[in-house]
Amino acid sequence: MANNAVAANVYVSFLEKKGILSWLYTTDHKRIGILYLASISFFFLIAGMIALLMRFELLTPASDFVSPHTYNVLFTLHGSIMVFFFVVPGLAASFGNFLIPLMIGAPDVAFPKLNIGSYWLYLLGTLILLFALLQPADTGWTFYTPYSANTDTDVILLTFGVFVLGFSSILTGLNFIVTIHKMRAPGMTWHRLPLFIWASYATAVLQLLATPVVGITLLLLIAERTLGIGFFDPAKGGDPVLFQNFFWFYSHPAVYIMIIPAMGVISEIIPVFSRKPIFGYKAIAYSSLGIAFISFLVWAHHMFTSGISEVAATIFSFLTFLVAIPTAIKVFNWTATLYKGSIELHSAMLYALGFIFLFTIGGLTGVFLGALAADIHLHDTYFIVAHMHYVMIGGTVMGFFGAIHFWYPKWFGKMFNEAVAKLAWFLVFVGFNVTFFPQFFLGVQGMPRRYATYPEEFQSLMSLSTYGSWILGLGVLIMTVNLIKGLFSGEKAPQNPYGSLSLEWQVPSPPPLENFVEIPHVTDWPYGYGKKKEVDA
Amino acid sequence: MEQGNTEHSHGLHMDPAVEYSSSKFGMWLFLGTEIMLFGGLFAAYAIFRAKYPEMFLEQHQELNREMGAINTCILIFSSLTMAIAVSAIQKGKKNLSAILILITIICGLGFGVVKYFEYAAKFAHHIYPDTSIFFSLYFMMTGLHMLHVFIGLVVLFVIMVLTWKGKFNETYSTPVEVGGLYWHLVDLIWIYLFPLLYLIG
Amino acid sequence: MSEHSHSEEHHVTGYKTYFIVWVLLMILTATTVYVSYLDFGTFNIVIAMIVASIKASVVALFFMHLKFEDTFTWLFAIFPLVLLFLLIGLTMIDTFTRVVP
Amino acid sequence: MTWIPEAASNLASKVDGLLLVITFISIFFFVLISAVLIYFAVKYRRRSDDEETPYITGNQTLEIIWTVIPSILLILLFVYGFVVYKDMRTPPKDAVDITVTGKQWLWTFEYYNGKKTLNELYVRQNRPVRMVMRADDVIHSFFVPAFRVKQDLMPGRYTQLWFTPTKIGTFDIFCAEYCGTGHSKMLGKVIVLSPEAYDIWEKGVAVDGGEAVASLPPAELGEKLYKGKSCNACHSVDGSVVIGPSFKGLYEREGELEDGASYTADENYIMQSILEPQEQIVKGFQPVMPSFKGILSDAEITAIIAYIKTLK
Repeated sequence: MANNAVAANVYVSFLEKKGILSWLYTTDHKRIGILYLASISFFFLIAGMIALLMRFELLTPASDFVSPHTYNVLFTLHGSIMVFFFVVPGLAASFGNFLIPLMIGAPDVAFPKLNIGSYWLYLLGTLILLFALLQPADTGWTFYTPYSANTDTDVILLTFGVFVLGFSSILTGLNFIVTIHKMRAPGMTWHRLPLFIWASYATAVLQLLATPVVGITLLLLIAERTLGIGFFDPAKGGDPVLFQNFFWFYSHPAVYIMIIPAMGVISEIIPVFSRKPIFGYKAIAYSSLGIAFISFLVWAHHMFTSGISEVAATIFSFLTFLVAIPTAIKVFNWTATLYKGSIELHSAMLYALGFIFLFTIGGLTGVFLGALAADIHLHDTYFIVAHMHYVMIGGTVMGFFGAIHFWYPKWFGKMFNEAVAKLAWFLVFVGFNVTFFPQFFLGVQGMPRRYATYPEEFQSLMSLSTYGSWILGLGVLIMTVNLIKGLFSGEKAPQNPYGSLSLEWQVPSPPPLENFVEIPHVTDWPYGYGKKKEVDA
Repeated sequence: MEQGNTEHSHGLHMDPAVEYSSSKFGMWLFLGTEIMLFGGLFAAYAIFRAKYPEMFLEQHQELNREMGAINTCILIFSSLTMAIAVSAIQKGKKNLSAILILITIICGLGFGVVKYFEYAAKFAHHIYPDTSIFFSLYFMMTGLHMLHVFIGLVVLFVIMVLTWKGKFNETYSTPVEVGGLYWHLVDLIWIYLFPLLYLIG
Repeated sequence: MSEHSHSEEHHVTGYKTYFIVWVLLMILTATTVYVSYLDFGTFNIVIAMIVASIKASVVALFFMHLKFEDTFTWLFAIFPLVLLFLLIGLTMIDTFTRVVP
Repeated sequence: MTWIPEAASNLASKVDGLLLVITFISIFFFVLISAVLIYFAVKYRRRSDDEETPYITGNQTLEIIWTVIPSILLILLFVYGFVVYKDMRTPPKDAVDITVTGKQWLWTFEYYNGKKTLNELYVRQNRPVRMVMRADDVIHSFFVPAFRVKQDLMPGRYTQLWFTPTKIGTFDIFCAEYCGTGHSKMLGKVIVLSPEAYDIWEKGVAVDGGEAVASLPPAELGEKLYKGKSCNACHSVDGSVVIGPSFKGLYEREGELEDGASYTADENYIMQSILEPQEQIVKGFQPVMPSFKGILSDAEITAIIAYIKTLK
């Protein structure tokens, strides 16, 4: 493992070069990863603050802080920014960019120029968003017609921004698929790939083939507002439910675009901090592909009350239950990996365990929503809000935080304060549960989502949820400060602080310009921990 | 994890063979995206056609079958010249290849001109995208296709100039081939649009 | 397994093959236009789609060299079509089995 | 506060049964996974840095077990959900039709005898009702938590749902599909009457069936109507502009109309605005208000005007 040690005079960190242009014109996947990481984190914090404003408004039943219209704009922005500017690019674009070439033993992605081009497209999308803020839309991030076709607010710019981001996402996915196919180091066979790579691959396929459908759907919505075409307009013979069919054909797979990379992260963190081989490698690897495929076929479970046909509802309900199976397999395998391990509760590991805990709740509450009759009662209530956040925050964001804490030393060559990180984790974990767990009860009691004002009977749980959001916000704040502080005053990170066997830890921290001084020859899988196995020293 | 000794790889660039197969594979992936992009429109077509068969039967008569057929022939011919252009450059015949790409571009422009007259005729008859679902589909499908034709033309123009300048030869012709793939997709989609819009009887 | 282990060959297709393919495409185009003047009822669209699919396959196989590509390229050429059929099929099932009260 | 609203329809108990079964299964698996997780995390915590761990890479039998068991459970749950759903979607032959129209942001109910009510749905206990629903503008969703029923109202076509109310009382109607600024004010009530009370209501003259209402002083009745008929979704009483002009200080206000004419908000102007809202749009506002012709009686309009007069 040690024979890749680099002579000091050859090693140039990829962070060495300074100046804004060296960043904007870079084709280095690690720098592009940082660009995405910075951008998505920025949007995460912005959308998070919007969420805090919303929760503050919801402290009391009446609309006494912002007007209902402003509230509607706020939840539209919160949803759109979180979904399209944070989670969809999210882990895939930031950590995917940083890790894929390092993990498969490649100097860069297959198309480095296309890679920075995708980032510019992302920037263009954010620029459009900025203009869209002049007269922000109030449609919700789902842009349902006919409301989105009729409202006076500026839907066109926002959807166009999302369309541009979609292309950024498609090109990133394309790049990753080709990279994983063509750029693997000698000996890096498919079954020696780290599970994060499998997850990224499944994600990339979804990005490539689902995103264009939302692209054309949003174009049709724009054409509906500008040219007056009527595919979604009942007055012209169109069908608003068709919009929902098209929209969810993308947006359900998009949920998996958001969560599968996080599952990949968990599959990396758990073996390292348990010093155990991952349990059921193939089951986890192929379940990623299984989830990706089935996720194309379950979209209408978002529409059981939308007036779709009973036949379609039944088919989609059945397929929805199928998608739960590979998800369950993953959770069981992660848990089994801990068995007889040597478990270190590093902050990254805490996030990973938190992920399993919260994602299990998110997944199990998904079963309620897949069951037809139960969904009829729960649909469009706070139950959905809670379920969605358990999957997206409890899942994706926990995975994202875990990934940051895990690869931070590698990426930036610095250490953060571990004690503070643990404190932040505790606040995030507690705050999250206090915020969102009561919402399950609100939903069961019938509190509909997207309500600017609400009946007084819901006040106690609603305000509890608001108090929780403050704890959550505090946790995220402490975490952010801790991580930023580490960048400036953190200790220098060793090459492999956790004793990981994966390729990215076998290069210096931060990695050199083209990753490997010599392209490695891979002879084993990256999870060879444990005593039966001779690990070369 | 063993890491053998290979030669020092600083400033490493991709192996040409890997780059070639990556680019081609990447373009095929992109074509998959394009199919799904048009896919939304094809799905809308299937649904509305099944819902309003009379509307489609009646209103497609407004379209000019001859012009559609001519455009089909033009595009298929341009695909032929593009395919030969790829073979030509792979045999090292730069000038032949460049001329064939030029013919392809001229065909593409010809396609655009015919389409312009078709659109003009529609507007003259006061037929617009909001006239009916059928014409919404007609304008959206052919419009999006036209957009792809234009993008293809720009790409082909750049490739032609580079071919002319001798940037490609029998060992390196990846952009010609990849650009060709894109152009064939434009043809491929039209092969479906033509019968769906012009020939429903 | 690793599809890049062997060096990729350039399959240089001869000009003659292309011309044969082109003639075939023109014949098919003529056929589909001719058929459109006859009335077979619903079969018109079926015939038109079959002819279009033959044309598209020929273009893909020969002009686009799919014939000479590896398994993964085939996979990614066919998978979008499968998804497209699922999108159309499942949406159609919804649209045409709705109960009208 | 109970964990779920009172079950007030024939369907509610069936849905609750399903919810309960899924809840138990979920709790079982959640407790199982978290218990194992915590147990492992504590038992196998790292005690020294050179601990040895076994090389376990998987177990075929376990994989099969934890694939097959959840699969069977999930398929059973699917079937259970489907069976209840089938009930929910199959109205009995003897159900009485009520037509529902959703419009930003109020509900209109039309009964078989031509009676119309606004935001208040009157049904008879133990008689199945089929709601035939349609939206006027954008998508709305008719949701009665106590009945466990929900169905979107689409513009351009009809959708349906049915239920048999089993308990006498008043229950919430929510709009569950986001429909714009007044979405959270698009509330209604289902009033389930005993068969006797329902017959009286059906024959009764007063549209909202309350004799008590008639005896109220006009301004108080007006205030009640202001809330009950959804005026409050668009017109504030504190001067803030929601959708329409505020009622605060409206009486005898002077201003300009959209067509440039001027108006004075006297009794006649207010009455005409209620009955023919599109006729005199105040400058700067959208023509979105529905007509209340046939919904409010003359006496009720007078009451609303009386109420507006009190808002100085």
